[in-house]
Amino acid sequence: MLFQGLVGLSEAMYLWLVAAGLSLIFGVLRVLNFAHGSLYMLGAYFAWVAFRITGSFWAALLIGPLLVAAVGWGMEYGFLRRVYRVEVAFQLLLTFAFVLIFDDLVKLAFGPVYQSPPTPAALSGAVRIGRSILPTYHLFILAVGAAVGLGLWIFLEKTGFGLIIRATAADREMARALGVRSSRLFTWVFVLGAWLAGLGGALSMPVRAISPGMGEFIIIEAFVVVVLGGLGSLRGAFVGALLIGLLHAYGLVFMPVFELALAYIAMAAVLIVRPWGLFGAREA
Amino acid sequence: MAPRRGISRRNFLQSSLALAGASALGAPDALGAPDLKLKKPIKVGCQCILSGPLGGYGEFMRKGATLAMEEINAAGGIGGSPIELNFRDEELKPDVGVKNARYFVQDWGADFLIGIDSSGVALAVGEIMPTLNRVLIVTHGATEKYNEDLVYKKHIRQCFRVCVPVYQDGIASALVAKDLPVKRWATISPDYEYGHTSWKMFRAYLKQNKPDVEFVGESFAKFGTVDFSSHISKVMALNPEGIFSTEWGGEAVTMIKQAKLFKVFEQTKAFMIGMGSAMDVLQGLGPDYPDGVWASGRYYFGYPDTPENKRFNDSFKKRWDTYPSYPSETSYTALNALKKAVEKARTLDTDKVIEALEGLELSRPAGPCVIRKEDHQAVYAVPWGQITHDKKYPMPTLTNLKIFKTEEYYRKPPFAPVEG
Amino acid sequence: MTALLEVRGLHKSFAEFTAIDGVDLALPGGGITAVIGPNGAGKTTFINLLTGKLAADAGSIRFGGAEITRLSASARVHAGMARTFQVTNVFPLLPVEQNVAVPVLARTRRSLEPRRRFDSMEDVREEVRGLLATVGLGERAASTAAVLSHGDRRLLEIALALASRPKLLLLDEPTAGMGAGERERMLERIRALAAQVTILLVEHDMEVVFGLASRIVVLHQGKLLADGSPQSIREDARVREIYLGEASVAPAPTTAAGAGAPLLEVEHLDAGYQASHVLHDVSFGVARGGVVALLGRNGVGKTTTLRSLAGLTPPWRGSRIRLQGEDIAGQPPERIAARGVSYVPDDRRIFPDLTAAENLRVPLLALKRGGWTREKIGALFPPLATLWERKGQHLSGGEQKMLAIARALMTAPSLLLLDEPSEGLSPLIVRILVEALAQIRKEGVTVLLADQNLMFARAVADRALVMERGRIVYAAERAQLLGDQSTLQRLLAV
Amino acid sequence: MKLVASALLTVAVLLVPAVSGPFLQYLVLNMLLLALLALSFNLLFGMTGLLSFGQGAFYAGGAYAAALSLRAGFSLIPSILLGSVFAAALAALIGAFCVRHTRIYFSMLTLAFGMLVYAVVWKWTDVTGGDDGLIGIPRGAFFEKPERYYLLSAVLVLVSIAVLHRLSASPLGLSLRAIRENAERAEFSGVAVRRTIFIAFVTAGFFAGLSGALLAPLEQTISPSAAHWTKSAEPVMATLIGGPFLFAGPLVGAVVYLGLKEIIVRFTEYWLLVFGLVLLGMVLSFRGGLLGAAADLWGRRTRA
Repeated sequence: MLFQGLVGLSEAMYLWLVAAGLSLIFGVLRVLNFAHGSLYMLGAYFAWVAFRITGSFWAALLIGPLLVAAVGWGMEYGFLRRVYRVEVAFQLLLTFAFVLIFDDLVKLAFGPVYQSPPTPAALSGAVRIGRSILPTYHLFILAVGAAVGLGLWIFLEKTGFGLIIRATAADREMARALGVRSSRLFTWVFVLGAWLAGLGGALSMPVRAISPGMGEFIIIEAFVVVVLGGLGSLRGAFVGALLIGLLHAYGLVFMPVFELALAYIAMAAVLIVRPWGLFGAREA
Repeated sequence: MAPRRGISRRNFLQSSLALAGASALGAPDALGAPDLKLKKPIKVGCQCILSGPLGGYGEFMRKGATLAMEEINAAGGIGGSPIELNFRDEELKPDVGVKNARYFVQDWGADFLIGIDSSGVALAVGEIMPTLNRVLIVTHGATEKYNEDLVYKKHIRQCFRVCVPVYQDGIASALVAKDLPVKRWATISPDYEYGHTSWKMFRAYLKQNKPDVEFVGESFAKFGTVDFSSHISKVMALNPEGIFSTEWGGEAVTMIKQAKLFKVFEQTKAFMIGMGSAMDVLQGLGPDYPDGVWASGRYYFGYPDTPENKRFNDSFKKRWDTYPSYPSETSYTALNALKKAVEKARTLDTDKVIEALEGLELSRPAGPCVIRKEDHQAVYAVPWGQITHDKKYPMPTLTNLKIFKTEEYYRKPPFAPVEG
Repeated sequence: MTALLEVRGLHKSFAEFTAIDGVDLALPGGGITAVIGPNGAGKTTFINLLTGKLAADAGSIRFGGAEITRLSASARVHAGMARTFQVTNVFPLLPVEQNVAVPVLARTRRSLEPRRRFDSMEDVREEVRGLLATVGLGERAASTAAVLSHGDRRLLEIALALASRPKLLLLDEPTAGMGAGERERMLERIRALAAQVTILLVEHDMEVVFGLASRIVVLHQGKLLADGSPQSIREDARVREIYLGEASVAPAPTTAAGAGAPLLEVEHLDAGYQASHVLHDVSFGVARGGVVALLGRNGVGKTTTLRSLAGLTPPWRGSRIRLQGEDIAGQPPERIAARGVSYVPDDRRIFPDLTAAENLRVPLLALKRGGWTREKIGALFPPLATLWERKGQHLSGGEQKMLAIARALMTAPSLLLLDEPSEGLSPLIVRILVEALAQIRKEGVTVLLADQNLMFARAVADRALVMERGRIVYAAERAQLLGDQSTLQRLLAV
Repeated sequence: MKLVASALLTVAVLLVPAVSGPFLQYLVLNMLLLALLALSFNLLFGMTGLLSFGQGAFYAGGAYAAALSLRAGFSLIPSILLGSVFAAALAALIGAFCVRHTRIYFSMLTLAFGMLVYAVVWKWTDVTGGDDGLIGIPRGAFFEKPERYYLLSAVLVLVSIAVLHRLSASPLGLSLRAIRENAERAEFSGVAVRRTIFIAFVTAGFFAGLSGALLAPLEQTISPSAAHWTKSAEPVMATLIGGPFLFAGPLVGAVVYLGLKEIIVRFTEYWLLVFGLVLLGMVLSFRGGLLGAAADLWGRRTRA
């Protein structure tokens, strides 16, 4: 039974990577990026292309997310920054337009068929845990998720750039008065968020079928995670992702009838009791 | 707003090339089709899933239908009238399907409707066919309710289907399973009607044939599941000897890849997947597809070994540079069935064409086939087989084919409820 | 006869901060009572508790003989209590007449009526017209509230409050940010209203308070300090002290400043928020190396002046702000910061989740340049030296204040803008601050500070500018600051 | 002017069956139903300032209740009414939780409840038919003729639009706008804010339900996708396209949204791409047209 939880946690890691970027972007830019799932999809496709060219999974893992980061740069620099001052609903509509555009562009470029390169040999083994078998790839994902969590923590807590990000997220105006060039910072934060989503997509490439529209399945769950954990809180996104992963894994065993609804039940329950989420800042 | 014209004009050259291949199928004499003085062109509205993660299905359907149209038109059309096709995205939503059907008939002027991937859409569109009064030939949606309820019980005569329904997934599979050395079965299947029904049928018919089997567990995955790890570990914890699955499309690809990571194929004696021989799954998994998995579909390109099938495969490959998937064959067949029925009825009148279609015998790529009068279901055999990797093909193929007599697994009127 | 309003043992704290600490007050009804007190005394919290915007932690509020402590805000309105807000609070995108129709319909219990058109309800229209005439907005009935002048919007707010036909009207700084003419108009209206309704007034403008009130209540640090007639309050020594500051802060010796060209020249600065015109043609200069104090009571435009200089509230067209000869008016705040202007807001704005040390690093990282070191800061503000690793949110108010100043100094600015440095600080911290400012100017930093506390200004500044209603009305050189302060006291005290 | 426009619209809508083919008639009815859904959504969004992402729940609630009632043998008009009332009851249940929330929290909570309803509809196969939905919804012999059903629906939608329009000009409408503009000031003007929002929520649920209740017999089928968030996004898009600040905005938006989609799919299979680009252009070029006027107004408000 503990094993089932471990599997759930490994599933949660993809969600965590997407939710981390989503939450980071919301925390600093105050924009809810509907197209974040599409960036995850692009991560998978770019990594796949890189894999086909280089033949190396590791090269793909490096190149794919970087290309997504470049797309993120274009999105922020070319479009999003024009709408920071308009109502949230229109920002949402803008990012939704990107969902539609990316879906079809991917289909135009790669066709609607499933792409799925083989799992890298080094990671296709498995380890025995008691009577159960856990794939090496799942261990790898757990390690990468934890490493990214740790890396983000170090980045935000221990580096200068991270400090600037935290300061700007907390009080944009004061940060600017102290000299923070917020528009440049916004671009970089968006690029980082896009990179995280792209990494999630690239990691999913060898173990999940890649297809246009694959981002739509993950974006709403990522929203749930981010809202559950508290908008803008990375710790919240991490805990939220783990929670959803565990809920899913154990929900399948104990309450399969509710599997479809569990995440939403959790979200509604948290919102009713603590509207600002588990780790979010309470707004006045 | 001019409607999108059929592909025929743009691809006229290719159509001419396909001419030779066409002569053998459907019409006995390609250039000698009788001129029935029907309206020109004959319009066929096609809908299938063209966007999102399952868009590959629509793509294969379109390729099949387009090939059929090109061949038929090159051979003089249906009774002298060329066919024109129009494709619309059904988005897997019943309301969109209904709207498309209405558009085709009421605005575009469709004479026939074919296509539909989702069972839900097939049922919804089928339901309004009396109003639209056109023949609808479903090429993929597999729910048994379509032929058993809509046609047989509710007498909606306009509804036909040329693909094998869930009988293939749920009943023929049981015929395979009864000879396998497996007593403890579990399933990972889609959490909707299709997944539940096929599992129910599988259990019922397997139990009949092999009373000592046990069904130890089930895990149903919601539509849009991107990771099956939890489902796999849940089911594997119950120690099954065989896994039965009706996941399809990208979800089948993901599920099998992940099952492989979990060493499911080493730990179990058999793995069966109803839609596993669909071309998108074969291509999607490629070298990752484990040997020995039992797979089937609604048509498998390698069966039967007949001239019709070979010709179909050859022209399909020539035209599209890929092997056909089952929606390609079923949509190809749907158009050829229409041609044959119209030329038999010598009119486009819906009632007459229905009469001509009822009991129609076809020699389709998938083999000999008859459209049953009672429920308008095309009856033909599709093999189950085991995955193998044959160097001759760029993707995995099936070996050790098991073909059953259709009487053994096609449910028959009066369609008694499945006990399970 | 029971009092109209009876408050007993009212108590309210926010986290560790006690805003209202056991206040008792009875209003018999009739007349105008003013609540005054320096910044942070708890005046607005008090009104918020009375009107139900905040829930009291302890104590009771009785109104018209009935207990209302637990009623919702809208229920208190129905009971006969209406209010205005410190920051103008109307329905900006609705026309003026619809603004007023909202409370009229609510009072007559028709807010939820879905069937009739509200503009066809003759009685409502008539009453709205009457109310607008009462406050003198009859002409503007069809205008959108957002386009009204600031003064007109404050009048509209009063009309909104009156529409509820209150027995008690609570006005929170009704003349804040108004021009002279507008203010006169407002005073007349309030005086006229006093004939019909009991008024409780919170106000900083002492001319307004003494021109209107028949009774004055003084709050200080959440407690009731004094209560009596205007005359008795004027003569109350404790009241004088809290307004003008402790006499114990000795003036620091200052070197003569002003050699060379002025560092900062402000000319014709006009600024404000939307339709609210806060600063009117403000012009002054700050000499290099000097410490200039902007004095004035709350709401006279000191903060807006500093924010305009820092680029946070963009100056209006035609304003000129020259820093070392270059015009910086209208530049974004980060650009201005890069030019060496550091801003310390009155509410400190410490990043709560960052440690003290991290707070200090933000400007260094943002501007990519160094200046002061942590050691130097520690020498300047000894209490901070042991707190580097504590999170901003866990520092006390005084510590936060020091940290905010330290943060602004880190990049060695040429101009330091200090908003209300002495506000709410203990005498000990104030002394540290005075010494620190002396040290800061020795380092060659020019300081422009805004404060209400005359004694503090006297201790640190070599020049003082007094603001009233968005204008600079008086300039005092060091000699006047130290010598005869009668004019300054008149302008600043109660 | 407005009167003339609405009279013309009414006449045009009622004349559709007389002058057009069945598909255009069907398309217009679809537009009317989306317009009604969007108008009900905008009662919360444009008027009250609350972006609901779960109107699909009430739309589906109305559709399923009406469909079940029809299948149980009740006649058309009572079934439609029943559907709307059921949706309003559902809205009351959900609204009790939602009215305490504002801004993004309100949106997310409505999204959560919407998806809960979706899950219930999907799983409660015995009643709802599960993922296949309910098919073969009868609408009675008299209304079997599409023109008759069209006229009935069109009249009901037009009456609803008139009711909503009246509501927007009523004291209730004013109270809602006051809450949107400044909820605190509304409370201190004596408006019981939460109760007022609750009433708006239930009213919006009622009309969303009516839209659904009219859809089910039109399609003669209803499936869980009616409750999915992608359905809830449709009135949001229609409203944003048309402009949330004018009463007619959602109406115009619904016509533009469906019309545009219908046109695009006739030209290209890549309709997502084209539609996405059109949306992108609309959001970025606020300054002109109906949408622009509304957005400018809105932008000014947010800066306030």
